[in-house]
Amino acid sequence: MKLVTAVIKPHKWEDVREALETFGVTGMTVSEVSGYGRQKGHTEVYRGAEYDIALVPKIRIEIVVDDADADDIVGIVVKTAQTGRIGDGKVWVSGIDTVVRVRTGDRDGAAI
Amino acid sequence: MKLVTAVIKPHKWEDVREALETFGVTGMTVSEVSGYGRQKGHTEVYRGAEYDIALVPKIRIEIVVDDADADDIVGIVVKTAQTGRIGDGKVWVSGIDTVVRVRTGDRDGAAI
Amino acid sequence: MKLVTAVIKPHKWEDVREALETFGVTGMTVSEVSGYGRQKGHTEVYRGAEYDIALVPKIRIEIVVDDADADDIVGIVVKTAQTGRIGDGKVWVSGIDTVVRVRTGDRDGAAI
Amino acid sequence: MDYGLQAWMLASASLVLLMTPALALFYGGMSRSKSVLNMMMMSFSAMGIVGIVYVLWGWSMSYGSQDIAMLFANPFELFGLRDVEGATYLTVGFQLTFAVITAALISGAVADRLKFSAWLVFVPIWVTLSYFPLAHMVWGGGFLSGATGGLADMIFSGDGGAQVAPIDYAGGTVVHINAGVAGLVLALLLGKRLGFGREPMKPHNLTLTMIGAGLLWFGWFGFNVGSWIPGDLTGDEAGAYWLSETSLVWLNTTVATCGAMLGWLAVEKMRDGKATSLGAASGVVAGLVAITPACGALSPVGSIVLGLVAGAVCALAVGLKYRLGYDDSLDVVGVHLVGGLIGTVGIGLLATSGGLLYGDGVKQLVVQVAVAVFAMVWSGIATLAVGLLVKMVVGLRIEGDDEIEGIDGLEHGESAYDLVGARSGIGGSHHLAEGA
Amino acid sequence: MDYGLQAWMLASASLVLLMTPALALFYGGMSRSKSVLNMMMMSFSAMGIVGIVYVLWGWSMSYGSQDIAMLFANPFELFGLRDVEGATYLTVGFQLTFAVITAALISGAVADRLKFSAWLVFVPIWVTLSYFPLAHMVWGGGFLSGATGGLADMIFSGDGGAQVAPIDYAGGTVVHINAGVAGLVLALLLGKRLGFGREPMKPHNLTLTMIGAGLLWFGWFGFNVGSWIPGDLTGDEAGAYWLSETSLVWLNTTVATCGAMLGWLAVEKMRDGKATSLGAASGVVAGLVAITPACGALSPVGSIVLGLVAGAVCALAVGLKYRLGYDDSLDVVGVHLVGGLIGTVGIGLLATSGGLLYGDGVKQLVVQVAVAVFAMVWSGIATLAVGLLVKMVVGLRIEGDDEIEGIDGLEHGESAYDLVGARSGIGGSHHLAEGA
Amino acid sequence: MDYGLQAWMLASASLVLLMTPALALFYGGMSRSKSVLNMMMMSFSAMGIVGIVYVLWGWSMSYGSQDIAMLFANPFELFGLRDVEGATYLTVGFQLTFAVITAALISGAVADRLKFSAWLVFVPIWVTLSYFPLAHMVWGGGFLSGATGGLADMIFSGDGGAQVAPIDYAGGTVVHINAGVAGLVLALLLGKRLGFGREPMKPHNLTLTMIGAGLLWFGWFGFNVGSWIPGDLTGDEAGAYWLSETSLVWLNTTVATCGAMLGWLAVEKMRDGKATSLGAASGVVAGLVAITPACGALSPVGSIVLGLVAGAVCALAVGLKYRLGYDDSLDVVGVHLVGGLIGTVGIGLLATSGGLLYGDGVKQLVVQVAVAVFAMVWSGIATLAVGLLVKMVVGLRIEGDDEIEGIDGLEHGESAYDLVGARSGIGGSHHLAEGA
Ligand SMILES: Nc1ncnc2c1ncn2[C@@H]1O[C@H](COP(=O)(O)OP(=O)(O)O)[C@@H](O)[C@H]1O
Ligand SMILES: Nc1ncnc2c1ncn2[C@@H]1O[C@H](COP(=O)(O)OP(=O)(O)O)[C@@H](O)[C@H]1O
Ligand SMILES: Nc1ncnc2c1ncn2[C@@H]1O[C@H](COP(=O)(O)OP(=O)(O)O)[C@@H](O)[C@H]1O
Repeated sequence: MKLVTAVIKPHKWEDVREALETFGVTGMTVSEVSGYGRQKGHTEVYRGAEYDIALVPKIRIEIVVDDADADDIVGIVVKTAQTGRIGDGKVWVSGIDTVVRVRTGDRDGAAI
Repeated sequence: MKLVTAVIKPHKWEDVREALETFGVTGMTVSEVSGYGRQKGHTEVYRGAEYDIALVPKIRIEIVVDDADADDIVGIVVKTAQTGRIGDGKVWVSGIDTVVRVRTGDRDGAAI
Repeated sequence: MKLVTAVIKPHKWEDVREALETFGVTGMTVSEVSGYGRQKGHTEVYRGAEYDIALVPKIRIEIVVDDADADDIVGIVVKTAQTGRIGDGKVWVSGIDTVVRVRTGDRDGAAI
Repeated sequence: MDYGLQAWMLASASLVLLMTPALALFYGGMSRSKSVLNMMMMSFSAMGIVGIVYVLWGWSMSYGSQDIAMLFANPFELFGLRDVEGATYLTVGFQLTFAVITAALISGAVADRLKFSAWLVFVPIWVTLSYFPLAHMVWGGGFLSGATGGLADMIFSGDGGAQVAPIDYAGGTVVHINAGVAGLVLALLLGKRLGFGREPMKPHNLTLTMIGAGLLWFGWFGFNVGSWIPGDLTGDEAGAYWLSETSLVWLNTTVATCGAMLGWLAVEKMRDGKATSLGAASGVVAGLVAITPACGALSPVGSIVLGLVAGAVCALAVGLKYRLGYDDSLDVVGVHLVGGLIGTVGIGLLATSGGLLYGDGVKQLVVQVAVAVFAMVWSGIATLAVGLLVKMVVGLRIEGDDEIEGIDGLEHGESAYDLVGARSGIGGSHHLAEGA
Repeated sequence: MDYGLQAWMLASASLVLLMTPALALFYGGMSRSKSVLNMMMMSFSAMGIVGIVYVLWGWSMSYGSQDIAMLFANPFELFGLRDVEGATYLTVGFQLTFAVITAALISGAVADRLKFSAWLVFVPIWVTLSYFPLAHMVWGGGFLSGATGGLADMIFSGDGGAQVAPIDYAGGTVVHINAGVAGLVLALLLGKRLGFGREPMKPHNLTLTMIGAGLLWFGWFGFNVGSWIPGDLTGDEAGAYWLSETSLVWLNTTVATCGAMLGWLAVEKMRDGKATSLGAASGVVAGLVAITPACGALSPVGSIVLGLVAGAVCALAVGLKYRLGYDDSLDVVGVHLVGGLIGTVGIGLLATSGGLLYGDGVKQLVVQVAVAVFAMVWSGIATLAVGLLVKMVVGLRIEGDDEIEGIDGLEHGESAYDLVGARSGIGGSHHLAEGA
Repeated sequence: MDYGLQAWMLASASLVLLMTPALALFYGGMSRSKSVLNMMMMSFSAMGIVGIVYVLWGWSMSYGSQDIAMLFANPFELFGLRDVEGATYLTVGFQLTFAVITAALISGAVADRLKFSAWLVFVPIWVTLSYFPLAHMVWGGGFLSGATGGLADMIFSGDGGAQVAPIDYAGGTVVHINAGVAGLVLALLLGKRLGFGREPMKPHNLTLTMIGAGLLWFGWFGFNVGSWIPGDLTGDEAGAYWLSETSLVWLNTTVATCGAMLGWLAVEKMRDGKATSLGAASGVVAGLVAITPACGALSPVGSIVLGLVAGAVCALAVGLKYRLGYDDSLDVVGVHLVGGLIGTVGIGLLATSGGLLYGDGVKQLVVQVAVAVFAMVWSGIATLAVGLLVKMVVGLRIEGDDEIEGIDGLEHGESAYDLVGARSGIGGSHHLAEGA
C-alpha cells in the first residue's frame, strides 16, 4: 500500500476531487494547511505596523492507495492541480505497512 | 519505530484517547480534518441555491510507537472507534526511521 | 528522499522557520494541531462545570528533504525549538518514494 | 407630558424588541458551534410567532375588559386589535415585546435537542396558556394584582382591594419566574443532552455572549424604565412623578446590574480561583433579572445590595443542575427563576416603602412570596400541559445521531461558520513600517 | 409637542445611522471569509462619503427651494448648509442617514469583485444623480409627489394637485426600489463572480448576519416611525395625530416583519424541507422593506398580510438570479427591489383609506404603480450612466486571480480573522466541579 | 420642555452605557485570540466597579456642593446619594456612564499583560484621583471651568469669572485626554509586550472591531447630544435653545466622524497603498473623540474640517509608539490623547464664536491649550501615583510564560472560541436548486 500526500492550491481542490473520483478513488482525507515556499505570502499593515504574512493557504490531501495505482494518482493530481504558476504545490508518495477500515476491520486492499 | 495514523469520527475521540491511555500510550498528535468517502456529506440550501457539502468532519490522530506495539494500538483504535456505520474511518501504519524528543534530544524508544 | 515531521510549540515556529531558512530549506507545509502528552492541558470552569482541556496547541511542520539533509534538519529543529520544558514536541523522519512539484512535474531532488 | 412620554415609549418598545436578538446572541455564544443557529432560531422564531399571536388574541387575553375568573380576559373581544386605536397601538407594541422575550428565554433550557417543529408548536400555545394569563393576573387587574378578590386581598384584605398590593414593576413573575419554571419543566420532559455531565459542552464563542449581554443591558432600560404606570395621578402631578420615577428606575437598573456582575465574579474567584467572562455576562443578566420587579421600589444603595446578592446566589444556583440532574442547558432556571425569585422576594425586604428592613413589617414580604408561589404553580402546570401535548402531536426530541452531528444541520440545513483560510495567521513575522 | 418630537427625532436619526453598520454585518456575514471586510468597507465608506456630500449639496438638491423641472433642486442654493439653522440641522441629519444607507444597500449586488476605488467614485456621483433627485421628486414636492404638474396629477388631476397623492411613507421607492434597481444594473455591468452557480459561495458567518438583522430591525423604528409628516395640521391637532400615527407605525413595522419572517420560513420549509436562519434574517429584512412605504397606511392585520406575502415572494425571488443569470450576489434585487415593489404596490390594495380591497377603487393602485415604474426607469438610467462612467475612468472589476485569492487582501491588505489556537477545544473531557 | 428632555436623557444615558460594551468589542477584535476575553473583561469590570463607586462617592466628589480648593468636592457630603432625589437620579446615571467609559478606555494601552487583579484595584482608585477631580474642575465649576479663581480667569480675568470660558462640551479633556494620558503612563510603567515590534500582534477579528465602531458611533449620540447644558436660560428660551443646540450637535457629531474616517483612509492609501477596515473603524473613533469637546461650538462644515484633520493626524500618530518605543497596545494615546487634543485645541481655531479663524483672536485658543496642559499634568501625576501603588500592592504584570500562552487562560480560565467543525466548508460543490 502507498500513501499519496498532495499539497495543492485551495481553489483546485474541487477539480482534483472530481478527477480522482472519475479515476475511481473513493476515499481521501483532507485538511487545511499553510504553505511556505517560493510563493511568498503577502504584507498586511495595521495602524502603521507592517506584518509579513509568510504563509499561504493550501489544501493537503492524503490518499491511501494500492501500490499499482500510486503513479496514476500522482499523475492525475499533478495534471489537475497545475496552473503553471509558483505555489502549485507538491505531491509525495511513501510506503505504508497496512491499512484497516475501522467499521469492519478489513485490511489493505479491502480497506480502501 | 512505526507511525500509526488514524482517521476517526469526532465524537469517538474521547473514547479512543481513554482506551489508548489505559494501554499506555502517553503521547499523540491530533488534528481536525475533513473526510471524503462512502459516508456522504450533506446538502445545504441558502436562499434558493443548493450546496453539496461533500466533506464530513473527522479527527486525525498520529502516534509514534515502538514496532512491537503497533498492532495492538491499531487493534485498540479499531475496536474503540467502531460504530459499525459507514464513515468510521481508517487506520494505517508506516515505518519511520527515527523519532527525537525536542526537549531532551532523546531518540527512538526513549523519545516516546 | 525523506519526510521530516516536527511537532513544536507555536511560539517557536518563527525561530524554527528562520533557522531552517538559514540552512537552506526553501519549502515546507505547516498546520495547526493539538498535542497530547506529558504536558497537560488546563482546566476551564464554566458556570460551575469544570472542563479538562486535555490538548495543547502545537504547530506541525512537514518538510520533504534529500536523504543527506535529514539529520541536519532534525538537529536544527531540535536545537531551535528547545526550551527545555515539558511539551517541546517531537520530530520524526520517514522515507518517501518520490516527490513531485505540481507546477512543473519535476521529481525528487529537483522538486524541493 | 404626553409627548415626552410617547418619545420614550417609542424608544422603550424598540429597546425591548432588541432584547430578543440580543438574547439570541447571549444564548448562541454559549451553545456549541454545531447548534448555535438552532439556538438563535428559537429566539427569532419566537419573535415571528408571538408578534402575530399577540395582535390576534394576546392583547385581548391580557388587557381586554372581559375578565374571566380573574385569570385571563376574553381572547375574542379585541381579536386582531378590533376596536383598538390611537396611542393604544403603542401600548400593544410595548407589551408584545415582553411576550416575545419571555417565550424566547425558555429556549436556553432546551439547547441542542428540541425538534424545531416542536418549538414552533409549543410557543404559541404556551404564551396563550401561561404568559397571557399571568400578564392579566399581575398587570391586568387580575388575581395577582392588588384588586378586590385577588390573592393579596385574600391574605390582607384592605379597603377596595388588598391592603398591600403585590409589586412586580416590569416582570419578575410574569417574565422571569414564568420563563424559568417553563424552562425547568421542559428540560425535565426532554431529558438530558447526550453526554451531559461527561462531554465538554462549553461555550463556543464567548465574544457573542458578551455582545449579547451588553445589548441586553441596553435593551433592559426600555424594559424597566418603560414600565412606569401613573397610578391615579394626572396632569402635572403625573408629570413630576414620571420625571422622578424614571430617573430612579434607570439608576437602580444600572447599579443593581453592576452589583450582580461583581457578586458573580466574586463567587467565581473564591470558588474556582478565576473570574470568567461568562461569569461577568451572566452576572449582568442575573442583576437585570433581579432588579426587574424591584426597580421602582428600592433606593440605589438597596439596588446595589440586591444586585450583589442576586449575582452571588445565581452563580451558585447554576451549579445545581449537576447535583439534581436536570439539563437546564444554558441556565434559565439558575438565572431567571432564581434571579426572579430574589427580586420578587427581595422587595419584601428592601422596599423603601413596605420593606421589612425598612421597618415596615412582613406584609409585603408575605404577599410577594405568595404571588411568586402561585405564579410558579400556574406556569408549571401550564407548561407541563403544553409540553405533553406537543410531545404527543409532533414529538419533542431529535434522534441521538442527529444530536451528535449537530442540530443546525438537521433542522436548518446550515452550518454557522465557514472559516476556510481564517488561519493564515500562523506566524507571519513582523517588521516596523518604514513610513510609520 | 416640539420637545417630545425632538427627543424622538434625535433617537430616530441615531437609529437610522446605526442601520448602516448593521447592514455591514448583515451583508458581511453572507460574504465569504475572504471578502467580508470589503463588504463591510463598502457600507462604512458610504457613511463617510455620503455624510459629507449630503451636507455639501445633498440637502440642497433634495429639499432646497429652487426646484428644477420638478426633478431636483439647485445644489448650490444651500451648499454646505449655508443659511440652514436651528432645528433644521436635525432634519438634515435625519435625511442624511437615509441617503447613506441607500447607497450602502447597493453593495450587496457587487460582492467580491468590485474595485474599491470604483466604489469610492461611484457612490458620490450615484447619490447625486439618482438618490437626491428621487428624494426631491417623492418627498421634496417634486414630480412623484402629489403636487400640481406631477405624475399623479397627470393621471388623476385634482384640485391644486393630484386627486390621489402617491404614498411612500419612509422610502419604498426612494430607498429600496432605487437601491434594488441600482444593484441590478451594477451587477449586470460587472458580470458574474468567477465560479458563480458552480462553486460554493455560502455565508461564512451566519451569526453576523443574524446580529445584523436584529440591529436592522431595531434601527428601522427610526426609519419608519421617524418619517412622520404633520401635513397641514398644527398645534394640538398635530400632537394628537403624532401620538396616534407613531403608535400605529411602530406596531405595523413590527408585525409586518414578524409576518415576513414566517412567510419566508414557510416557503423554505415547503420547497427545501428546512427553515434556515439565513431565511429568518432575510425574511426580517424583506418585511421591513415592504412595510417601509406602507407603514402609515395599513392596519396591523393588513400589515401582517403584507408581511406574509412579502416574505414568501422574496423567498422565491432570490432564486431568480440563477434562472436569469445575473449575479446579484447578496440579493439586493430579490429583497429590496421586489420587497419595495410589494410594499409600494401593496398600498394600492391594502391601504385602509384608498386601498382596492377596502373598496376604494383602483386610483391609488394606478398611482402607486406609475410612481414605481418611473422610479425604476430613473434609477436604471442614472445607475447605468454612472456605472459606465466609472468603468471608463477607474475600471469596475478586479483581476480574476485577485478575486480567487480574495478581495480583502487585494483592496484592504487585511484578513478578517486570525483564529490561531481557537481550536483547543477538540475533546476536552468533562468533570463536575466539586464545589458546584 | 422637561418631558421631552427627560425622554432624550433617558435615551442618552442608555446610549452612553452601551458604549462600554461597544468598546469591549472594538478593543476585543484588535486583540489576539488568546487575549480577547481579558480585553473585554477590563471594560465589563470597569462597568461593575465604577458604577458602584460613582453612587458611593463619585457623584459627591464631582458635583457635590462642598468644593475643596476648586479641585474636587467632599466625597462624603452625598455619599451613597444621600439627599439626592427626583430627576437628579438620572443626572447621576448619565454622569456615571461617562466615568465608566473613561476608565474602560485606558485598558487598550495595557493589552495582554496586566494582571486582572491589578486592574480591579487600579480602576476605583484612578477614578477617585483622576476622573472625579477633573470632572469637578471642568464641569463642576472647579479650576478648569470659567469660574472666578479658575485657570481661565487667571489668564484673562473677566467680570465674575474668566473673560473666555474653556469649552469642553462632552469630555475632550475629562474623558479623552485623561484616558489617553493614563494609558501612556500605564503602558510605560508596565513595559512592552513580549515580542513587541517583532512578532505579529495583529487584530484577530476585524468584524468585531467594526461592530464595536458602529455601536460606539451610535452610543456617542447620547454622549454628545445628551451633554447639553442650558446655561442661564429658562423656560421657552431654554426650550428653543435646546431644539437648535441638540440639532446642531447631532449633525456635527455625524459629519466630523465621516470626515475623520475619510481622513484616516486617505493617509493609509497614500502611505501604505491600501485603505483598511481597521483604519475606517479607527477613523470613526478618532473623529468622535475630536468632535467631543467641540460639537457645540462649530458649524457643520467646520466639523468636517476638524474631522478630516483628526483622522489624518491620528492615523499618523498611532505609528509613534514604534518610534518612541512605548507599547500603547491598542492606541489609546494615538487616538484618544491625540484626538482629544485636536478637538480641544481645534475649538480655539474653529469655534464659530471665539475661534481664531473666525477672526475672534487667540484668547480661546490660549485658554484651551492651558486647560489641556493642566489636565495632562494632573492625569499624568495621578495615574503615576496609582500605578506605582498598585505595582507595590499586587504587582502589575503577569509572568512571561503566561503572556505567551495567553492571558485569557491565566486570568479567566477560558478560551474565547471553540470552533471545532467550523471548517466543513472546504470545497463543497454547488448545484442550482431545481425549485429555485
Ligand atoms: N520541501 C517541502 N516540503 C514540504 N512541503 C513543501 C516543500 N516545498 C514546498 N512545499 C509545499 O508546496 C507549496 C508550494 O511550493 P512553492 O515553493 O511555493 O511553489 P512551487 O512548488 O510551485 O515551486 C508550499 O506552499 C508548501 O506547502
Ligand atoms: N483511501 C483513503 N485514503 C485516506 N483516507 C481515506 C481513504 N478512504 C477513506 N478515508 C477516510 O476514511 C473516512 C471514512 O471512509 P468512508 O468511506 O466514509 O467510510 P468507511 O471507512 O466506513 O467505509 C473518510 O471520511 C476519509 O477521511
Ligand atoms: N507518541 C507520540 N506520537 C506522536 N506525537 C507525540 C507523541 N508523544 C508526544 N507527541 C507530541 O509531542 C508533544 C509534546 O509531548 P509531551 O509528552 O507533552 O512533552 P515532551 O515531548 O517534552 O516529553 C505532544 O503535545 C504531542 O503533540
